[in-house]
Amino acid sequence: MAASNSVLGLYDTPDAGANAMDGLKSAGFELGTFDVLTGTPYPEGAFGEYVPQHRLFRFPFFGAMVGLTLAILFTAGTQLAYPVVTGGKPILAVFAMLIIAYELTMLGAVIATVVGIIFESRLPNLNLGAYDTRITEGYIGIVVECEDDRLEEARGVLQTAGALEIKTA
Amino acid sequence: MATSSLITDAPDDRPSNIESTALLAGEGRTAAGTGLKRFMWLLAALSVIGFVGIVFRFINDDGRQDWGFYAATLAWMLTIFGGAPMVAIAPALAKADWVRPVARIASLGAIVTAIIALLMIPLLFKFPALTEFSEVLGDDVRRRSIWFDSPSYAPHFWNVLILLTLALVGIAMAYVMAIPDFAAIRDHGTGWKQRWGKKLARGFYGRPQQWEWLKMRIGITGALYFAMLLYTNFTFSLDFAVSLVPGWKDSLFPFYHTISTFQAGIAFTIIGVWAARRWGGMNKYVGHEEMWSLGKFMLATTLLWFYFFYSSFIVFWYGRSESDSATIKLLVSGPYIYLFWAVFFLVFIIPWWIMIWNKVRDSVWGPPIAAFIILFGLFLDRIRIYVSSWSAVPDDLELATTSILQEMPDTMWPDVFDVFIMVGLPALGLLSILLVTRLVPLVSLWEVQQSRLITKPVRFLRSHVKLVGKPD
Amino acid sequence: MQQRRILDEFTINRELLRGNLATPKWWLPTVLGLLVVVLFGFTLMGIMFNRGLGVTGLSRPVYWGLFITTFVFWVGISHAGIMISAILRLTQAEWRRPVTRAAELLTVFSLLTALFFPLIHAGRPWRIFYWITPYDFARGIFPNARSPLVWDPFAIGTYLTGSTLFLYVALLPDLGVLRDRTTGWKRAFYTVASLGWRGNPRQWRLQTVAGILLSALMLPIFVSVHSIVSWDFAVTPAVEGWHSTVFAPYFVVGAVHSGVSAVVTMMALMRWLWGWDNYIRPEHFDALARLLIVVACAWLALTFAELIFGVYSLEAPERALREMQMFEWPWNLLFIIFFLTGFAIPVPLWFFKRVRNNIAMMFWTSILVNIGMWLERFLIIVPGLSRKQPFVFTWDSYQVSPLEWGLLLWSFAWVMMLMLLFSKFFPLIPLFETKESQVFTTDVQIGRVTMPAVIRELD
Amino acid sequence: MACQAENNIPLSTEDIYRQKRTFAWIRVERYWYGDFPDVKARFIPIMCQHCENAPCEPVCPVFATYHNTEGMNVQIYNRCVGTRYCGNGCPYNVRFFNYWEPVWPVSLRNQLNPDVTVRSRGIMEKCSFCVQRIRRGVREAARDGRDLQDGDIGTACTDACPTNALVFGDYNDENSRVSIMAKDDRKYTHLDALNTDPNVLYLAQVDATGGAIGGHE
Repeated sequence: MAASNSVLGLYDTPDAGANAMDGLKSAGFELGTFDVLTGTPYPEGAFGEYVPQHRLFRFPFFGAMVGLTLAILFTAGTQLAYPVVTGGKPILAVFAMLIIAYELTMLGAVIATVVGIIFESRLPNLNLGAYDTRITEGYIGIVVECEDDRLEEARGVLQTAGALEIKTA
Repeated sequence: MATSSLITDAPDDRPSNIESTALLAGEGRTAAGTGLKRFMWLLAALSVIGFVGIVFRFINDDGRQDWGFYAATLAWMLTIFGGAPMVAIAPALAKADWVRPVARIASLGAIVTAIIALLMIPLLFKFPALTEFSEVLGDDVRRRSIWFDSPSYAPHFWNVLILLTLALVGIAMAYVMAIPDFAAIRDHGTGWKQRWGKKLARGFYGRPQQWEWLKMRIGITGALYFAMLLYTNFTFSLDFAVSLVPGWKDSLFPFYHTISTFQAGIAFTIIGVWAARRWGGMNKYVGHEEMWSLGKFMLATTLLWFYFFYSSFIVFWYGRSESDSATIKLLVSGPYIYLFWAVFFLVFIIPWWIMIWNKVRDSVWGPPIAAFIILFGLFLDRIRIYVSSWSAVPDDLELATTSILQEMPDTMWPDVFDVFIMVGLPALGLLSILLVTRLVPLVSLWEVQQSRLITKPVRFLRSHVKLVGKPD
Repeated sequence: MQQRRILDEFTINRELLRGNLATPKWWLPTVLGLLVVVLFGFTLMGIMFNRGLGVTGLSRPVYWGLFITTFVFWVGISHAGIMISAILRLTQAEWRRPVTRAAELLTVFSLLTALFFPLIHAGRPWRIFYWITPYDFARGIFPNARSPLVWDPFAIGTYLTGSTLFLYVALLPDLGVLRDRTTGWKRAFYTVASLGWRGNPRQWRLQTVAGILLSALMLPIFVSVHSIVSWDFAVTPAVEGWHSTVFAPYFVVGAVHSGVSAVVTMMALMRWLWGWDNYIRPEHFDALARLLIVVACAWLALTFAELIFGVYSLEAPERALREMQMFEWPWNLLFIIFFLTGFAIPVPLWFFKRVRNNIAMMFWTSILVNIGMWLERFLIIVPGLSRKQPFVFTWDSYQVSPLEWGLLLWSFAWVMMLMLLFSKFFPLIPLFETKESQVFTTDVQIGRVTMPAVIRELD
Repeated sequence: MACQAENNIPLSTEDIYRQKRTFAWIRVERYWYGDFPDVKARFIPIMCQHCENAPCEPVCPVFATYHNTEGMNVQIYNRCVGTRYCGNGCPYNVRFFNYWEPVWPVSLRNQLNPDVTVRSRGIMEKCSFCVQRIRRGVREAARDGRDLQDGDIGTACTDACPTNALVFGDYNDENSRVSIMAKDDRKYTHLDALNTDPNVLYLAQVDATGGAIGGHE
């Protein structure tokens, strides 16, 4: 969610980062407009950041349904379309079909989940906005998105929290 | 950067050691006394009825098939109470912290195993010898069993022995796990409890080497119990079910049996936790976390039940040789078809549908419901297996020695004595556990206190987390 | 267990990206050497397709031989990946972290290899589409959904797709790191590949949830795959040794046995080749060995059940089969080797802490296990076929031809080559997991003792 | 051998034999009964049993072998992809795989039966009850406008057999020779424990000593 006008402050310790977050909160930036970029997953809310909700768990169910339908079409459908007797087994050999149905259901669920993950983490989005490569080296980046008029204010807050560097994009 | 620099202390609202000691070791637990007493008298009455049932079973029985329900009941009890102690061990191997409080409830199941072993003895009078056919077909003709050329008393004698060993190991484990609590009772209890605590604590004063000794013993007995349980299930299921049916050749069955043992054990523990909260006043010690973790395991075993069942079923259904078809007909599609569907829904479909929901697993009421359903379903499952195989009495001996089940037995229905037995024996088991819990605290005191020691709520920067120590 | 190193992210990047940002000097020669073997293998395949399956040692009634054995073997190996990363993720085992990606990789690549064998086994790969694609190429017929050989493609296809996606999702953050460390076309490539990863809480949160959810989804698949492979054999009552209900769990547990051993082999190699001593530590081998002990014992129990039920039925053909399998030359030799290498030698060794923590020992024992497990599959498939039913007239045996051995060799070279190629472009040890463990583990002071502690989020 | 000639079966030359890949759509198995001195040689001809519940059929991924309306187990060569699973499934070992491209010496080229496909390599084949003869019989019957009678159709083996030890016919026809024979209580089928329900029946031989002896049973 890197908007065109975002400002990034770079900090070398998590503490400083957390302080900056506090500063932004007290400066009246509403949650969700500022975000913390880290090279490591930290415990949830470690920076007192806004923890977004996600609907990931819906995706697998949807995918499973699709997969199951496909499976039933393939197994039951084709078997009925070409009723060829083999080895005195029933044309609709349910217990054999179950296996294929199961596999396709799981496949659908997995694919849907992965799509869900990518969608829910708002990817792909190649425009990084304000970013610094040192973030993946352990530095903490605090990025604020706001209207241009508050840009200066945000910059000030980040500065006072002891940012090593401040970037705008 | 070092994480420790980011961690700050946080308020701790868990019960203090003094508090827990007072509740668990002291008189606190008998608060819910009278109701419990009444319940136990009821159980006692039921057990008496059970024995009446056994006696009458002996008086009027015509042949092996009448003992199917007795065998099924024993198998069911073994499934539950034999499996429960596994819960105390298995996650301990994975160093899971949550298991500590429930370990006691689980390990108590072992006590009943001894009773099962004794209850087996009347059954053995009806159990056919390996040389069942010898009079007719000559001495070299033996019933198919895993005791190939061993003496004819092999299954009778050795199965009781195996069960007794299992009970012994289990009780030893439960006892070792309880020693520190006995010490606590000795120091904080009163009256008869205090005397017993003194006897059983065996001079345990919590010296480091005593703790070392304790850990080692727990490890050894635990591993032994696991091995014994596998072995017991193997022989028990083969001798009292598979080998009684000529055509039944199912190498997966012992493991199917074992899996439902784990399933039942977990279910039993969950119910135990629920009861401890409901009547034992243990709300502070056991709750969401235990339910949640146990629930996950129960879901896993539920899926495994279906996996194991289907694995053998598809092989029979597809292979469809004569013995395969006969086996399917006897156990699934034949005289017990309705029972089978009941089992299928009670053991798999319904619990599965209940337990996949994270919210339900995280609640204190969801898992117990599923657990009750599963236990009942497994009871029907044992009936399906044992009653059918005990009713498959060969009439044509020539063919009985070959690998084909000749004619389908009819559906067996329990008569009143069977009902007595089916109600009485489990009641006896439950009663024995409750009697023990008069003395032994339902929740393992020292484990609770240790877990309080090595885990503590802390703050990581701005977030609230839990710090869990990993002792070797 | 006090082997944890305190490392900052900078060092972690530098050390773990050794293979990617710079090229070790042994890398190119090794890859080229493997390439030669691989090309040789493809030539052999060419010869076989050209002249017909006669060039193999297969006969009547032994219609399935080394190819199917190797297929089962590689599918087995592939079970390591999900086993490790899924189960250990769900149980939140801290020591999983450096292992996961290598394991998942092994899954993907060994599956890719396994896929080859049924195809070349059929002898005319250009006709295979009729088999594995659910579409009738105007030949008036669909594949037969009743055939276990149609279940296989579905199972393996699902497993392959699933584990590849799993691998990719877990790769995203590291691709982000690589993007920030590289320049030019590489940077462009990683930028696209990482889908613009920034590392904000939302993305990290989903990364974690994804790990757990995908694991939960992959586990049932993982179990089903090898079960279905085993049913190829178990559902045919005509072959005495095959028609056994225990096969599904037996194969799965066996697969985990061989797969986890393969992971051990691979971790040892990684530690030696890239010098990742800070990340792949003896404690990891120790933990894997403990896991292996449990798996191996379960596997032994299932083997025991399979054998005892072989004799249980006391029927002549089954007896003859078992006799051949265990007591007739050369099968008795194979059987002894199988038992020694598969269980009797490694497992007792693993009981010693010194062995568990000795990487060289673990390396060799894990290789032993895989020799044993390959032989296990061979001993299940071939004797069963050569001692089929009471028609002793058609009992016959099977000589593996050099060409088949060549293709077996090819499969190993192929997997290793794919691995090395991957290691050039992507990190073999997940960077972010390593960093995460740096954040989430610490020491806690209790009285006078300090013990390692992990941070758990409250749910 | 009549069968070989009729069905263009590849020659089982010496080195084919050494490779254990001989073709014999119908084979005569020999067994020794009794102990010395009164040893008796018994034999049974074994061809595809055309099972009702054929284990070879359901395992084929591409329907290359299936059950036709006449109750015969037929093999469709151009569907076969060569998984050889059916060969494993068959308990009678009467399915044969073309490991090589079949070759015939020039002298035999003209002998090949034009009614029968020559199977290329990589294909499973087996006794087809001389399906081409059956078709021809049906055609001729239709041409002469008469119903098909018992004995009109004979497979190569039945026609060649001098002692009529092998009989071919239609079970649906109540009073065909096979139906009558099938009622004989000497009738047995092979490996019936596998429940394959073959369409090839055997009559146990009753020898001088009076004991009925059949195949391996």
